[in-house]
Amino acid sequence: MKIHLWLLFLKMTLKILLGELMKTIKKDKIAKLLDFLADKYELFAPTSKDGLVVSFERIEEGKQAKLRFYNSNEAPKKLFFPQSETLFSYSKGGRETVPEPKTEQQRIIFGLKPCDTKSLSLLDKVFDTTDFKDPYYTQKRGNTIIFTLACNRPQSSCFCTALGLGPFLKEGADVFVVDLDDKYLFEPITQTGEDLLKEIPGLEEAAEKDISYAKELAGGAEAKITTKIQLDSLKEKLDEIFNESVWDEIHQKCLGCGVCTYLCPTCHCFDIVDEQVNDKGKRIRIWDSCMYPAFTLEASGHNPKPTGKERMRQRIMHKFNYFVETYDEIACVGCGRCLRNCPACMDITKVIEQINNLK
Amino acid sequence: MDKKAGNWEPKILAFLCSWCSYAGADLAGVSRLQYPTNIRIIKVPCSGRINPVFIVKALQVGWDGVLVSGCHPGDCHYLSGNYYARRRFTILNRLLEYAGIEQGRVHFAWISAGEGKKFAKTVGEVTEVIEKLGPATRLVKAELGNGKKK
Amino acid sequence: MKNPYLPIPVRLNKVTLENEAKDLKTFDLAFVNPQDAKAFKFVAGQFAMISINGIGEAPFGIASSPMNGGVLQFTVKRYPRGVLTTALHNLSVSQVLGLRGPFGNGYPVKELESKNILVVGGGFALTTLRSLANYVLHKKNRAKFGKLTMFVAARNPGEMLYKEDLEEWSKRGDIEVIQTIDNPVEGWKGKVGYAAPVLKELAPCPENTYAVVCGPAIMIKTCLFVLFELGFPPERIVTSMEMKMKCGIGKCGRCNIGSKYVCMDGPVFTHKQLQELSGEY
Amino acid sequence: MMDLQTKLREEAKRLLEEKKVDVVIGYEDGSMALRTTPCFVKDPRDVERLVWNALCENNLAKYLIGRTNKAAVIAKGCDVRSIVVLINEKQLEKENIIIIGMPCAGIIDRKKIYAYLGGADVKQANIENGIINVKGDGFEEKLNVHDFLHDSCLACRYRNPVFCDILVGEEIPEVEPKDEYGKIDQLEEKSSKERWQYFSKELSKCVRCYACRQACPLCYCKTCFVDQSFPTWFGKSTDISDTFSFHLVRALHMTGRCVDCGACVRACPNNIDLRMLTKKIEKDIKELFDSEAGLSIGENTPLASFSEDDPQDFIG
Repeated sequence: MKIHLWLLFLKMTLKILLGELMKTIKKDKIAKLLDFLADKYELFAPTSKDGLVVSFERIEEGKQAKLRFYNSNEAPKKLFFPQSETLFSYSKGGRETVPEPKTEQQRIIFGLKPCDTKSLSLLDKVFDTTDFKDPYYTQKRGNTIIFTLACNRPQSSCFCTALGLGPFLKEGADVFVVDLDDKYLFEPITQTGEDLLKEIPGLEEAAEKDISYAKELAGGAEAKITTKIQLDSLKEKLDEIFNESVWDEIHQKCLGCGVCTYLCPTCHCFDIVDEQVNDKGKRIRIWDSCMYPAFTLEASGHNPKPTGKERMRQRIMHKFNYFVETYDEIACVGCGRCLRNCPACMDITKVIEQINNLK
Repeated sequence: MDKKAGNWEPKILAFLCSWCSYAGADLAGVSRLQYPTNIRIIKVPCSGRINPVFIVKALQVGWDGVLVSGCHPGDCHYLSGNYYARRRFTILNRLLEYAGIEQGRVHFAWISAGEGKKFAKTVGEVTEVIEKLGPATRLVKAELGNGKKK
Repeated sequence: MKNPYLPIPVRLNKVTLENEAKDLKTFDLAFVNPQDAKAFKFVAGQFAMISINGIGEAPFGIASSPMNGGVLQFTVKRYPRGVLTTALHNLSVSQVLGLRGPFGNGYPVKELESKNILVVGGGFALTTLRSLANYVLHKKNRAKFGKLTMFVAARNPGEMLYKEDLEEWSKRGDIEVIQTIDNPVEGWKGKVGYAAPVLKELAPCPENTYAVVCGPAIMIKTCLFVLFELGFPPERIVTSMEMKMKCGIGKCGRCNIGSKYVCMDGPVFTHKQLQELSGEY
Repeated sequence: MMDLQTKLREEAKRLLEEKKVDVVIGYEDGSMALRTTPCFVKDPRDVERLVWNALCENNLAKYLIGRTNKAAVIAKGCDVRSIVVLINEKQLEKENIIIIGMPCAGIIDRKKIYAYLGGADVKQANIENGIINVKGDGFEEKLNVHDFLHDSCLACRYRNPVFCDILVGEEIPEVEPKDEYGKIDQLEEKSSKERWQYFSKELSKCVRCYACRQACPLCYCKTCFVDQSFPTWFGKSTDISDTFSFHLVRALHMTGRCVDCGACVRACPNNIDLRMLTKKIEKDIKELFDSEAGLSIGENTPLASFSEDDPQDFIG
């Protein structure tokens, strides 16, 4: 069995090295390709109603997709972990019923950015555990093929490279797509991706110059991201400064809203509430935010995180210390959404810098 | 109540001040005045007690109409409760209409303890208006399970 | 795949009023389906989410012994602002509600074997301690453990929980029960005084002994101080934590103390572990 | 503007040096182009951090609530009005704050610039003499600041602080806003159903992050009605009926108090035009009770007062 896997791995690597599996398609044919996918799969792609705010939505036709975009305003985590999701419904006196998955049909998300693709592997660590597997998340996750679209034009607020990730990171993708100006380059990353590419009609073999151009674009994109974060010993530093007064300063401009956590692709905290109208009810889970006072408020009135200071500390610690302690990775992918949308223009990279600079 | 079926009857929630309007309703009762049975009453100490959130909530959970009633201006048991309430209702009434809640879902009336007849007449009129409007749909929380989700 | 969010149906069999203030009740919950009863295996110190449809869920420590099959007991204090505790207190016998669990780590019973156990409990935090005591006292288990001492503190006799258990325990020779109340009351046979000074006076021997402490924050704090003085090392002082929870399975992200989730890594921690954590509880 | 900035820094420095205040709350450059961020200066040597320009959008009155030390706050015309409301509602003590009033000709709505540029990423921006120069990959544009002001600024009647301890610079002429209630009047013309559809569509963008509430200086309730659990007034999900109800009631709570500073709209990550609700109430309050919020200390809010001959034609 092991040898078999090794051989497979070797074969894949060789094929990729040889560029044999890489495909391209002319830009004017991409809508057709998406039509083909939308026909066989439940297809999600970046769309925009007003031409400015981009959001990942279900599309029926390829032309609905807006593939030249910076990134979606809301993180695509909502496709796996919706803002509100019914856990079960019930009627008075009756038993609970769990909603059936909306469709058995496989889903494809086309155009996920590398940072958001990476965020899914972080969410997996929380939801796809051996002891208590989350059925709602894992069902959708297992049912979805991901086409990651390389990020040729990182924004000034992006900082994925500062976290050791990058605008051309392939981790988590089934197929990695690069925009080559006049065409798209497709690189299968997983077996699923490879098989799927074989199905798609109209793909051409990638030429040597396509592959080298993609490499050039990758270099250019990486160079655009200039934010640096000192990650060495950050975790230890955070351990040391837990009780320091610096948190009083850090939190003071925070307004205590949930923008950063709701738009964050890695924030996974949720609340479970019951909603009932007359005899019918349901238990739903909804996104929650550690920035809200009610997040940890107990019925007795006691709150272990009573002020903005503790709550801000929780958010930073969770991402850069607790998550690292538990799962060995930082729970931030550098997408910059919190930074772009914070009403007080709070910059998480500056917060980390401030912490790192503490004596 | 099946709203689609032809035998739909409006459900109307009334907030009545305990000193005047509730007593007015009582008088209507002891005077054996006829008025529609679509109304359910919540007694409140004063019209000034009625938080606008009560009315929004009533519409949200599916009442087809709301009637709010208190003492006539100048007659408030607490001297000025209804004056304050009147300003609040003015703004609420305008805002609800502006936001697209049909005119006629929410009614206001001054009814004194002696106005049993007025109470019966008001309930009759309110019921008629709401019957004409039909079942409430706007702002109503959708049937659970097939929710009007985002 | 088992859905960890789906409650197991249980029936409310019995409600026992525990105190004079009438805000503490013990609820006996029996599994509706026999296979659920069989599958529900737990360790003293673990907790479960009690679920009432239309109201919600909240975590409670299991107060009955793991040796009592089929019926679980929970002692719950009603808080005026507690939506679920209020609804629970208003339920009537034979109503069906839900349960999710067991969750958490429970007391380190394997480690406690062959050791002496000093249980220090105050107020209504006695719940899982009672589960532990009754587990140890079970005839199949008693021989595995050393001396068992129950030190129980309450504001006044009326607030003393589990009066039947206390009476039964005091009749047995294999458990020492010491009770204390804050102020003298006529007819009271136990000790009088706050938990810490009385504990100090008793001066239990730390040798080969684990102290299991649970109670109001101030009582834990003062008793810990006494225990340290007496020579109990922090790794042999065990306590059970509480925190607001929603999922109980380490996902909803709110019950952490530092990097540890109370629902998964706790609720039982040694004092040594807590010293290393943030102290945010 | 530079001139005002220098004066502002001088004032801040003096206040800190003379120990009149413990902190000066102002603005400094944000880490993104087109943004400033609130800043808290405690040391007179740090006053150089303070900036004043057409990007100083936050309403800093929010940071005064519950403060235990003495603070000076930089406040535009609208910000001052919200401070006045806070003083009148006994949330602030006038003696504990020093208002550094700034005459303000309007604040840039960066989202209007993004829209104009077709969503391009602005990497650099600087303002000089009413012209903003924006740069990004492959573009550079000079734009007139006045073409990209917030809607709330376009409707502003109080560009100068109605009240302050220190006025930085000279008062600027007030201007009569053009078509102040234009969008509201237009909506009022529409049918009930169209209005319903308009708000349903707008409010369906809400993600319940409560940025509007948190940014609003007048939303200071210890527990917001929507967070109450006993009773729970409205659901917490993004069900349109819940979000609609939340925004309706929040707007009602703003009755006669909202100073139209626009903080809620700016905070919203999904660009919901919440002013369509609050401004409507403001319009009604003005028309019905001849009242405007936050103009003088000691005034009563319209809902905390009454007149015996208030209109009541809608009451049967």
